[in-house]
Amino acid sequence: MKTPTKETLLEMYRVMLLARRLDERAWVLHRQGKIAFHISGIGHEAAQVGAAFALERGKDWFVPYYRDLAMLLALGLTPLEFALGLLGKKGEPSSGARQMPSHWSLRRANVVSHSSPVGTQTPHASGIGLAIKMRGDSAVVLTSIGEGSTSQGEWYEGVNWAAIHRLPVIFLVENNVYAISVRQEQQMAVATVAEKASGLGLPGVTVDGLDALAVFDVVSEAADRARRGDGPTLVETRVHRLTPHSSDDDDRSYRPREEVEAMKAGDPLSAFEQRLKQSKVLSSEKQASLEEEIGKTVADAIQAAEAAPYPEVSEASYPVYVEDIRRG
Amino acid sequence: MKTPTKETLLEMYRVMLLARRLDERAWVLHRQGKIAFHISGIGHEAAQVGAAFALERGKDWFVPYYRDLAMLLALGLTPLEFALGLLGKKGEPSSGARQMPSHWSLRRANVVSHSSPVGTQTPHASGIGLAIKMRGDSAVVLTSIGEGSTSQGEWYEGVNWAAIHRLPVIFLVENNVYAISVRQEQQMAVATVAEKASGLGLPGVTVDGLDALAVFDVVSEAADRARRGDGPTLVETRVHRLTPHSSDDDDRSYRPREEVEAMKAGDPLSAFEQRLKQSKVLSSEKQASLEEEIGKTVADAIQAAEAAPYPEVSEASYPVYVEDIRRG
Amino acid sequence: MAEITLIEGLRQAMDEELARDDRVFIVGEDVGPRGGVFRATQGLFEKYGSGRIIDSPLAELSIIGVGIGAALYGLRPICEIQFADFIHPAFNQIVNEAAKMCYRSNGEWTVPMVIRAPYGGGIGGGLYHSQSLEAFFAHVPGLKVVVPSTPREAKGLLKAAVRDPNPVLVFEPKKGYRLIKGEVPEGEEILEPLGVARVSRVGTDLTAIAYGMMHHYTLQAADALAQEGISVEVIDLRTLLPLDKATVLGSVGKTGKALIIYEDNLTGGYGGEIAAILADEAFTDLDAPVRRLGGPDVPAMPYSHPLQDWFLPNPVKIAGAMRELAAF
Amino acid sequence: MAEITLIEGLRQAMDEELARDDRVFIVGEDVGPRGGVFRATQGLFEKYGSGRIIDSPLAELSIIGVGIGAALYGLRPICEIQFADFIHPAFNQIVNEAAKMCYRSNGEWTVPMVIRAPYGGGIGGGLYHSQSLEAFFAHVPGLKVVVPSTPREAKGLLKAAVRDPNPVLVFEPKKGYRLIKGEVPEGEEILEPLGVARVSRVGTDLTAIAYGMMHHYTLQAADALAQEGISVEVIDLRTLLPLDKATVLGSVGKTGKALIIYEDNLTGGYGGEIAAILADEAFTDLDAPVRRLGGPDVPAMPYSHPLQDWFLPNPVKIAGAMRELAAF
Ligand SMILES: Cc1ncc(C[n+]2csc(CCOP(=O)(O)OP(=O)(O)O)c2C)c(N)n1
Ligand SMILES: Cc1ncc(C[n+]2csc(CCOP(=O)(O)OP(=O)(O)O)c2C)c(N)n1
Ligand SMILES: [Mg+2]
Ligand SMILES: [Mg+2]
Repeated sequence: MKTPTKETLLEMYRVMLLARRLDERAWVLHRQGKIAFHISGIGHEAAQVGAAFALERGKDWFVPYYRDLAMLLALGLTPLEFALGLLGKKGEPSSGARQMPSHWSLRRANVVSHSSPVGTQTPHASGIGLAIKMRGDSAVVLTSIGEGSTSQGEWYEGVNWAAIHRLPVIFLVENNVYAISVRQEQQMAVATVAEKASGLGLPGVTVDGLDALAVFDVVSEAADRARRGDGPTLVETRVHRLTPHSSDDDDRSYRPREEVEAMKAGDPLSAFEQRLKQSKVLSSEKQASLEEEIGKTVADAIQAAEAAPYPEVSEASYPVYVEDIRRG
Repeated sequence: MKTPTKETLLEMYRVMLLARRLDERAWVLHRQGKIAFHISGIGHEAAQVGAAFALERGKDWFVPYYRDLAMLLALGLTPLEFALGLLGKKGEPSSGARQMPSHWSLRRANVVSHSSPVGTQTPHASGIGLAIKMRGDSAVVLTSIGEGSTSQGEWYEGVNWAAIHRLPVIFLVENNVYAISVRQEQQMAVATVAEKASGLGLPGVTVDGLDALAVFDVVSEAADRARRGDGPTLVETRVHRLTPHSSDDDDRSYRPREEVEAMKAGDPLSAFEQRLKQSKVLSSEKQASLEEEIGKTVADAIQAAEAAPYPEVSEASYPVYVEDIRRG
Repeated sequence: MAEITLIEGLRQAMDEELARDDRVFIVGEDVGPRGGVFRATQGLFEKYGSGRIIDSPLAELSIIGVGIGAALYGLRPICEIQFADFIHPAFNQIVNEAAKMCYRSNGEWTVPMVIRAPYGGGIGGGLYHSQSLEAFFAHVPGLKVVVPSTPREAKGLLKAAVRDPNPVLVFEPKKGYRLIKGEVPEGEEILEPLGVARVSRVGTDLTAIAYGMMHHYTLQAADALAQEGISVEVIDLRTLLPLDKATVLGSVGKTGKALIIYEDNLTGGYGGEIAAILADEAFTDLDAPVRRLGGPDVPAMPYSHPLQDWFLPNPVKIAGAMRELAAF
Repeated sequence: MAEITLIEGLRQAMDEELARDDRVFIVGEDVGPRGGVFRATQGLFEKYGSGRIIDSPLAELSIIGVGIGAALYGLRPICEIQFADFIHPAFNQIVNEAAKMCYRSNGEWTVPMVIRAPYGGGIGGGLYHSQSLEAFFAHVPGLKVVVPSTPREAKGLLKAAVRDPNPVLVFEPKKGYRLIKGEVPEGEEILEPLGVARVSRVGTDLTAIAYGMMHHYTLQAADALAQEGISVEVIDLRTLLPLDKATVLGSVGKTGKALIIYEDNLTGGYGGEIAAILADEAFTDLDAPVRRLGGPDVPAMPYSHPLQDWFLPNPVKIAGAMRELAAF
């Protein structure tokens, strides 16, 4: 069972901090009327970074969902690339600005394109797992989803495939208890999403998603199991959605402010920061310099993206078919 | 906990025997080239009759599937009505001969029309359960399905609704281990369908579906739970499909003859007959007279159906909309 | 007379029907305390309670499937699909179940239900929050398909849909939710008949046929052409299935020229059926080719706004097509 | 040259492609030891093993969703949907996922997959084993839709579909599986290009456009009319999306009259798009109304054979429509 080195711990922290600052900046841009839409990962960063670092980045495959900014940054998405997506600018790597922001795809990092309809990605991950098994490769595939979306038949059918064929898939559930305004109790009659695994015949684990290292351990174990040929694992991370669902949402109508304030007390970023400081991995100086460096990175990325052109209108007509693909 | 009277036991046996003889006759008609299609319930009769008799026929609701001939007979479908369906003749009550045989519907007995796509009926049952609860009625609804069809997202989503809202629904699974040629191990990674209940948050029970009284007891209990307002139950009955999937199937390509022969040893009809004889509920004389009476009933029904006209071609054009409904 | 928005017309329709008939209830994602993501059900949860305004699990097929079950029992569900783009998981329940129930049961079982789905582009929704899907469903006998374009029609058509005994799919032009305002008399009951188109502008040189947002753009284009001395008759179809053929044929019989405008992909779009009807039944009246102005044949509307603008028909593009046709 | 059936052409195509490319595999219900319910994959399980001929769970959306995932990884799945009537649960995966993947990822991710679906009536299948669904999918940019009508085309088009880098949906006229026989050269490689229609009978008085079984009936009707001195040109479309417009326009430009024959419901059927194209682009060539002969607008094909016969176009009905059009 591997444990992250000091360097890895610092890198995990850096990615979480970068994700947080980029995300906060996106909210500001929205308030300024510079972007039309943002969907936030604030509160989910520890789960995403813990999971990503537990896998072999560059080799393993990922089928994420819209909250996974921190995961994508861990996989190599650059701040500029994210910013281009926010603004719908040319060169945005996931879709050439065809999709809404945070609809991820990054071929160079084995990150598969996902759509908006929730749950559709789950069978894709099982299909990738089936292909890995058929080819005798040693990669694993991780797919993430919110707890509400596990109500979809697509999720059930996708997980069932992996369980039957013991495919190398990790089903990561980021459970923030809300699906927009609908609470978990209205989505399922079980107390934890992990319990759903027992009905599908695969191991299910619930882990504190505010604790990056706890998630790192559980996902490392799931990856080992998958590589051993022992099949898939359902990993439920309990996280907090510290923002409204998206920039289109106003959550005051359905959740009390006190609840949100209480959650903020358990902010996964500061928790990880405290922990690294206590274990002397992170000094206050280092932390300050990281903040500064990241502040600059974010500012530069936004500036460059604002300066970037929109796609030419001519780009909109392709590629409908593979025959129409144009590079560059 | 109610126990069936002597009369009820005899009636259960009569319905099982009637179902068996009608079913056998349908296979003969197919061999004779008189009908184009038959799908059989032979081996499932005990589960269906045990379940139907455990409910309040006339008051409770049913959303069955194509193997449920014995259940439908228990609910009041007449042999002639079944025969008219087999031959696609006018007056067939489930669809006016629009649907294939064994696509049940019997409004007068609260039996809802189902289609061929498997799994579609499950959410309907939950919707009926929701309506019963909204209206404060005391009926329960039972829906049946094969084990293979529980792989459908429609089944999962439908059961999930009933579990969340604690609806008065009984999900009866007739598990014969095959979905046409595909065995249970290729459908699910759990050993019993009942285990799926644990992932959905409702009670799940597995019962010997070859034992009508065992099924009667389990379904009675489930009905009590539903009427008490304590929600749905998943009841898995282990049954045998003693025939090919349908008259279009030849099961020799995928299951050994020995397996089928072994199953026939455990024929639920003879098992029930033995039991009633041992408990002196059924005498050999009574059994013989029942056989004779039913033999005649079946012969008359087929004869009448063969003599019956086809629907007029003019009937085919309606009712597309409620406005087009014509009575008689 | 109060001036209200299109979405307020919808909200009033639901409020009035909920008050009129206690069998009417609303089910969908976030329709409860959140009042719907577009606020179409704002205030109804507070007024009618959780028993009649039901936040569903995040699972479209079960929203429809459960609605069908409730309708079979005799209730009058109004099912909200949050965006039309997410109706696909329910395709089986709508097309194979709701639409075919009346016919397949020879009128014994019917499905009085309404499905509401916000559709259409121009809101920065990208591929999965901009779709127009009417062509799929206007091809399904047994369904009725309605597209209101004004607040009065939104209110009157939705109220009529709730009272209609058949499954009615209401596609709501979401770009017009707050953009389109109009006078709606208070106090009196507003009911608009299904299946009746409306000549919204009288003209002599050509007939322009549209619905939803495109109807408003078409009126603007017609105004522009009036300046040039070209007189355009505009038809707002209002109901796509069943189509009001008489109004369409009557107008084209008068003008001899027809342009059909829709924002869905051109190929296989709903306008094709109208053009086909004209090519057959109005052939001798036609003085010019039947023209269609639709969206381009790319998979869906791209996000980046220059690309979105490229996709969408607008008054300028429509005026251009009218000019060309008038000059033929 | 051996004379083979249409389904044998399909079987040979899969056998050859499985042998040629080890990335090709087959997944579907009962495709393994059972060899498919129509025996299209007969013998392939024995030859290629359970690793490449995979019996899926009874869950269509996951057959397609898992296929998509495998295709994203680089494999070449051939997904069998047992009857086209059961493709609806996979509508979301086909329309929102497979068809949009290339465009939405700006060509970074592609889905080289084949979906085979037996379609059409005349086999006593009733509402849910007789459907024609091409209109739904020929409206979806990003998909290719193929309908072979002869053994040679079945083989050549399916082999080309397997090699095509896009998602290709092959609707197989199941009534013709064993009915339609034809010479197919052995030894040489049979490949038929996608997107190319075929003039199967040269004529001068009118153009009849069809595909699948209707193409054969149309040829029979054309023979009958030849006796009466009416010369009909017949086009077998073979690929519905993309449509070979040049061949259609060329023929109608010559004859001046067009009849389109399809067995799907008339309203919103695929023939409407062809009529619309002719009404625009061939307007000046047309000497008569563009006529369509389709199935009636009832939800689906009824079972009882007089009702089924009423639904289906046949050589007599087609000849009647040709006569009427020729006389215009
Ligand atoms: C099929 C489908 N239905 C509805 C939506 C609209 N929608 C977007 S996100 C969301 C809630 C998702 O909740 P959850 O799965 O818990 O993920 P979270 O956003 O909480 O991370 C909904 C209803 C959608 N995108 N897709
Ligand atoms: C959605 C759908 N897919 C495929 C079929 C074809 N089909 C009919 S019955 C059947 C097997 C059903 O097996 P199971 O659910 O175990 O029920 P059983 O027939 O064994 O009682 C299949 C695949 C169908 N009817 N519907
Ligand atoms: Mg959530
Ligand atoms: Mg079975």
